[in-house]
Amino acid sequence: MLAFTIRRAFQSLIVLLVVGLVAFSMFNFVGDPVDNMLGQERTGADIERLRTQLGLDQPFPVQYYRFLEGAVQGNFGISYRQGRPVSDVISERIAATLELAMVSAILAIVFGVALGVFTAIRRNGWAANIIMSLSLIGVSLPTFLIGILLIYLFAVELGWLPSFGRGETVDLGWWRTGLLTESGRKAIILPAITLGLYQMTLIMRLVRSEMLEVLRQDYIRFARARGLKDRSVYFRHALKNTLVPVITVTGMQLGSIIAFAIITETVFQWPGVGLLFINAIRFVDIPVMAAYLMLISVMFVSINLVVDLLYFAIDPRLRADRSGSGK
Amino acid sequence: MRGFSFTNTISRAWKSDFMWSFRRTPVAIVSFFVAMILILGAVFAPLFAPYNPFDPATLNLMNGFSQPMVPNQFTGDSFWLGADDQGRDVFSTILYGLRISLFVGFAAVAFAMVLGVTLGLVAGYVGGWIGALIMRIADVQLTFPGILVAMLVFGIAKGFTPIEQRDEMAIWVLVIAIGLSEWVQFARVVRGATMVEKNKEYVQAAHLNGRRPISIMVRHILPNVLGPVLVIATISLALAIIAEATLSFLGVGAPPTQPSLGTLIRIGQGFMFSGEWWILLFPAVTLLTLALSVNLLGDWLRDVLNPKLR
Amino acid sequence: MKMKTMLLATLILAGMSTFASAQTLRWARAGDALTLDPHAQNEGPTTALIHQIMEPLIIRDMTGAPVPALATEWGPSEEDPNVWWFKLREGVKFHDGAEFDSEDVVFSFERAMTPDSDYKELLSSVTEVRANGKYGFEIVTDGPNPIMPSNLTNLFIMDKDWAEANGAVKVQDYEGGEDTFASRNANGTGPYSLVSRETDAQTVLTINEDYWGMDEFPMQVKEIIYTPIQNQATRVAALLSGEVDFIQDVPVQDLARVNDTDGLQVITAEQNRVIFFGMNQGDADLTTDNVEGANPLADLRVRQAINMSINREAIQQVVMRGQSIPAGVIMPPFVNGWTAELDAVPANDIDAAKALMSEAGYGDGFSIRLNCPNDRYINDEAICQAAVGMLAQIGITIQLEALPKAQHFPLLGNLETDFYMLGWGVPTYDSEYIFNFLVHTKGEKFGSWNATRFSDPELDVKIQALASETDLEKRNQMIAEIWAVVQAEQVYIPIHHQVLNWGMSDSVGTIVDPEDTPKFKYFEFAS
Amino acid sequence: MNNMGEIVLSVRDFGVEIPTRQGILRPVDGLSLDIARGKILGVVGESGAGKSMTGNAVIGLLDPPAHVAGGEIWLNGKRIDNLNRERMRKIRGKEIGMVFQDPLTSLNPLLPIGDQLVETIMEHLPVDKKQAMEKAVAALDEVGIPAAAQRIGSYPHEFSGGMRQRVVIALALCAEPSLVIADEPTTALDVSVQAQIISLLKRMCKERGTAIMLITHDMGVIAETADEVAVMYAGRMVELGPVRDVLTSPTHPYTQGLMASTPLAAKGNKRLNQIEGAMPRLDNLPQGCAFHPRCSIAKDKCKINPAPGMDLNEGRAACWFADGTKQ
Repeated sequence: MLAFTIRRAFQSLIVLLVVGLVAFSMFNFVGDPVDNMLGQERTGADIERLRTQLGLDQPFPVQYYRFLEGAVQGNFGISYRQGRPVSDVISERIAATLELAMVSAILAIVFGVALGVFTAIRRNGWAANIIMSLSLIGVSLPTFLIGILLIYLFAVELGWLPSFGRGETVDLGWWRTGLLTESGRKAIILPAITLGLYQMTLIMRLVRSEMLEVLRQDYIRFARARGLKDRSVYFRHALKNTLVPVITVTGMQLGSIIAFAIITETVFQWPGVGLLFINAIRFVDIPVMAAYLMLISVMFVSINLVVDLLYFAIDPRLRADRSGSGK
Repeated sequence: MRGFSFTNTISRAWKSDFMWSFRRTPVAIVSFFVAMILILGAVFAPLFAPYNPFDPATLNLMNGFSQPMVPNQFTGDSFWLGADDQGRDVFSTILYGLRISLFVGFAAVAFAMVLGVTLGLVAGYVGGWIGALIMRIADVQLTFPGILVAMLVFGIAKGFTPIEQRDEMAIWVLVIAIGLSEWVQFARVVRGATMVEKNKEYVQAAHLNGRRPISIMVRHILPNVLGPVLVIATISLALAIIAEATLSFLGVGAPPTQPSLGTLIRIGQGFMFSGEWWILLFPAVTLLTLALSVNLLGDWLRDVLNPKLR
Repeated sequence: MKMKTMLLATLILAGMSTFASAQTLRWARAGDALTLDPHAQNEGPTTALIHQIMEPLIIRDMTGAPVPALATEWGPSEEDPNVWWFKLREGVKFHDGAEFDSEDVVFSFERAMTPDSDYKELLSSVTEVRANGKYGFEIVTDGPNPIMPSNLTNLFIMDKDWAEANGAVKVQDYEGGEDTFASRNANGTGPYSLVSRETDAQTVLTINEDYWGMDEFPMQVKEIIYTPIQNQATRVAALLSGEVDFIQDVPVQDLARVNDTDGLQVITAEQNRVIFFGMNQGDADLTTDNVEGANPLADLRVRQAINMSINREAIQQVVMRGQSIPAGVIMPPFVNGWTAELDAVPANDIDAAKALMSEAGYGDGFSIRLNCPNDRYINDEAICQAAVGMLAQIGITIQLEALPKAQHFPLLGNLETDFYMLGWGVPTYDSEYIFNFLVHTKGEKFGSWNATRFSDPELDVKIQALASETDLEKRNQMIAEIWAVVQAEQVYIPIHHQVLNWGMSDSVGTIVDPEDTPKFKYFEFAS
Repeated sequence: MNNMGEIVLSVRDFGVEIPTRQGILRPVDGLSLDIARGKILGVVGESGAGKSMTGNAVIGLLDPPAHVAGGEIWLNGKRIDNLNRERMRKIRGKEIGMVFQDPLTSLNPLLPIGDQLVETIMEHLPVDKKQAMEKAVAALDEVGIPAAAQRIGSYPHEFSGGMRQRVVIALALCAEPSLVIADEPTTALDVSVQAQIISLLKRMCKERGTAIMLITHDMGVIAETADEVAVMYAGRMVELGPVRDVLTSPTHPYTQGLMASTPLAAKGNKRLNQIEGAMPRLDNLPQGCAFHPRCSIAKDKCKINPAPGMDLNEGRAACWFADGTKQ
């Protein structure tokens, strides 16, 4: 298991380097930061001077090397837009995104699994059919539109929930949370639904099909033949076996949640790293973009690693193999 | 004789389990016909559309924001579904926009399918370090969300395309970007099926008969994976259409002079509070209908073909 | 329906009552200030926020008229025409309690003249700044500069000791690798002081009880909560649902809805910004057109035909929903040099335009790329789209490339576009500013935003002479002559003057600032 | 009790239907049988003959759309074919145990075997967790798992195939049911292990007086184990009788063919015969007696009239010409 972890970590490192390279090469094409940084009254000489200052006159591999060099030391440079260290800017924002992602993920997982189990058990019932059809509407509309419709309905027409922002936040020192205040909790509802709806649908459909598959297995028949209660058959026996593939996909969906947060954060003016990234693109804030993409990659890679380790926790058969040849 | 055998084939197909299930499933029938109507409407848009919204010379800005079925107060023109902010007929724009959305969707799925099936076959049949490498790349791809892949591809392609070709490029970049984020599904299923089929006697026999691996893969293995591939393709099509819309919202989609459904929705959402509901509603309903019918078809296909999809 | 309105009304009433008691103004606009360093960025949202916290010597009030701020009197020196003198306000304190005097002014000016400052161009003629006693200040220029005070209305004064204590002597630049204190903290003399700030999320200001103008201005807003909301729909939703009290940048299509909503109002005013197209008329051949070996835009008749083909009224009515003023010159009406004749809207005459095209040898038309920003001006992309249709009618096929401003503006700077949209505001309220940047031949110091390749050496001489011409009448004459050439040569295709729209709760009383810079000390609340 | 022993299971004129697009199939039709306390009834037949369907029907685990169509099932004097779901569930495991063919898939791979035993015991017996655990260890001990107390926390994959089947048997018997349905309990096992499992079943049955319905296609197993045997063909029982009688002097032509094709040790010197043709598919049953196309003694009557029903008290076989008694 240790060898496995090390190998995965090494692979992850290569992934990170490649992602970094691709991401960095993209920045050459999103525009020129200099124009944004200088005002309407800039001269040609100003532009040249600033370009040299930022190292933008260097060839792209040199720029990338310099970025990596800094990144290794935890220095992602200074945001062109905010004039502050990128690490500060990101650490200030990351809590908002993670909080949103977590609430949406929990929504998606709880409702996704529950509805998936329900629709699998009541396979041909009318309620299950309605849920299945409705769930398709969730994946048949773009996220941004769902967000705007929710705002229109719940913020403008009904006035129940706020349309933007995080509400009041409480600073816990290292974490600025909105979950401790009522306005913060209210503010997270719409964005979390918007962000989680798609993932919820995916998880639900996956759980359903896996569950149907598992329910056909001998050990489920045997469990029934032993006279176990339905609840025990479904949740103790079937669900647990459903979870292995579900965890894989859910792990990947968590990555998507963070990526799709870009859209949700834009619609709801949620002050997280996704919004930061969109602003960075708009202002060609290269250090912020690079750091964001690296951060996201690190997150994806760690999620993957955690998912792999979760297998070990859930499936005893894998645990038994740990001393053997492994994968 | 030929004609007879042809009708015979048809009637046999009609009586097959597949068609039987189709005829027994109203949802599948309705979805199929709705999807067909939309696809045909898009393909023959120039025949059905009263206007050509992509020809700027025919536009009259004063028609902007015409209400559905109400003659415009300046020009007297009347539009079934109203006109958008540029005076384009919404109905025509939807048909033409469907064209772009469907083209992007189909092309992206085709690209993903070719790439995924090929790599899946190779990974499954050849195996070894090549197979391992392909699957590793697939893992990496899976961890990286499609939307970011698309943005990266878009950014890079922009740098490499000459400025004159950027409009045409935008569409192809969408195709490649969306295709790149979907191929893994195909590759995984095909690889799994290939590894199973590879060891079956008839494939071994063909191998011993000296058939080349490529011909074995194409003639023997490929037909066995068509079912699952078809299901994934259907679901991917719906995903691709939605992805296109989302990318257009982020401003990396189809150009506004040649709007896709996604671009239309992006434009329309700006008029949600102002009362020009038709600019948003009709394209959104069209997109919903299209994606929903394709998804429902995919669901039904999955039930019928019952491939064990992961 | 009735239910809905009632609900909405109750909601807004509830929102109003809370805000009236707290006298808090919740303010939203599309973009956030880029920094709090007063000299790092000369850009709309940035100066708008800093204006609440810091003050210049001279400020424009909400009508745009220059009025005393930290200077109480000023004028050109009678002994030396190259010197402007200022008498500073006495008894003013910074938010941290430090006293304001000429030392701070000298420090701030010198700071604003360093290479990293974004204000150095406005002070390019300044050779020396000096204190004249504790409350006197003088600016020495390299020649007589009649419009110097107009350049100072956004030039904020910092506390020298505070800057020195906090390592903020240098203007924020992007090199060092260290955070600058001044970009996140501010110590000014202004009516409001900074409570907290999270970029792009929320900035909170509270009233400065020691403000020198407590009795002079209404000062009814006690607290300001400023939230940038980028997404148009979300921003409008926030106002409609009563979550904010005041928004700038109301999308034109939503004005009616906001105005019709109980408890909300929209006020509008002409903005100091004109929108226009530029054309590459200098190069022998173009790269983005389909004409080989010639530049159709170099032909005056083609430029005139384009000018005639643009239906400015239609753009105003449909694209802008009436929220624009069709323009005939690339100069806002506030600007010295503007006349109604210059700004007369060109006739929209397709037949005449077609005739001109034939005459120029382009009867069959040609195709060309039009570059447009899509996130800079009001409905910028839609205007360009409308122009595509209009130009199609005289045979010009446009490939429209609408890009975010970060990609659009470099095209102008690098001369990579032949046909482009640009908008221009004139903070000095004088034509010279326009000529310097847009008409003068593109070079190191002048013409940096002139991507038309238009170059007239004679005119350049005249433009440069404006800076030191002290005879105002003669100077105005020269301005008129330059405009005559610009108009005759059809250097630009003016479209319209932008109109500013502020949406707000009924209880807020203000007028619209023509520079889109609300100064909350002037705001009043209806009781 | 009377000398025949009390009847545990009694099935009368029982049928199962499956509606399909080709019409209604009857995989089990007109079945009647009895099993007495402590007795083993073997049910034999080719695959598809309806053996497993019968077992599933008795324990109430038919997979939809298959459903009971007519007839009665009595267990210990109570009619059970018309019970509701919940009451049927309480009978499963408690009064009827079941052993499936494949021990590899019958056990939930993600739960320790102890947990699976405990949940079954606690479901049916009024014991607390500790007592259930003791009972579980005892059950494992009884089926011959060495060091049962230590292995109670092991996962299924940590046992060999034969050991797993012992666990399965322990599970089936742990609530002391009066009837066990063993559906091909040895088919998936190594030949060397088969005998052990069979003798285990037999021993448990004798000790507790449990009745067993032993479903198999293996005549050898029947010969060794069963007291009585029922032969099924195309959903119908064709012959029923004491094992010795049926094996030595089968009366139904199908049974005769079956015997002739089975290498029973007792008849080792005989040449093996085959029955020509194959069992018809359920959707394509011939008119008359289902066996007539393959029957060597079939007459015209057999092609028109279905075979006669079996009178449990009189004849053994469902054939117009069996023993010449029913001309």
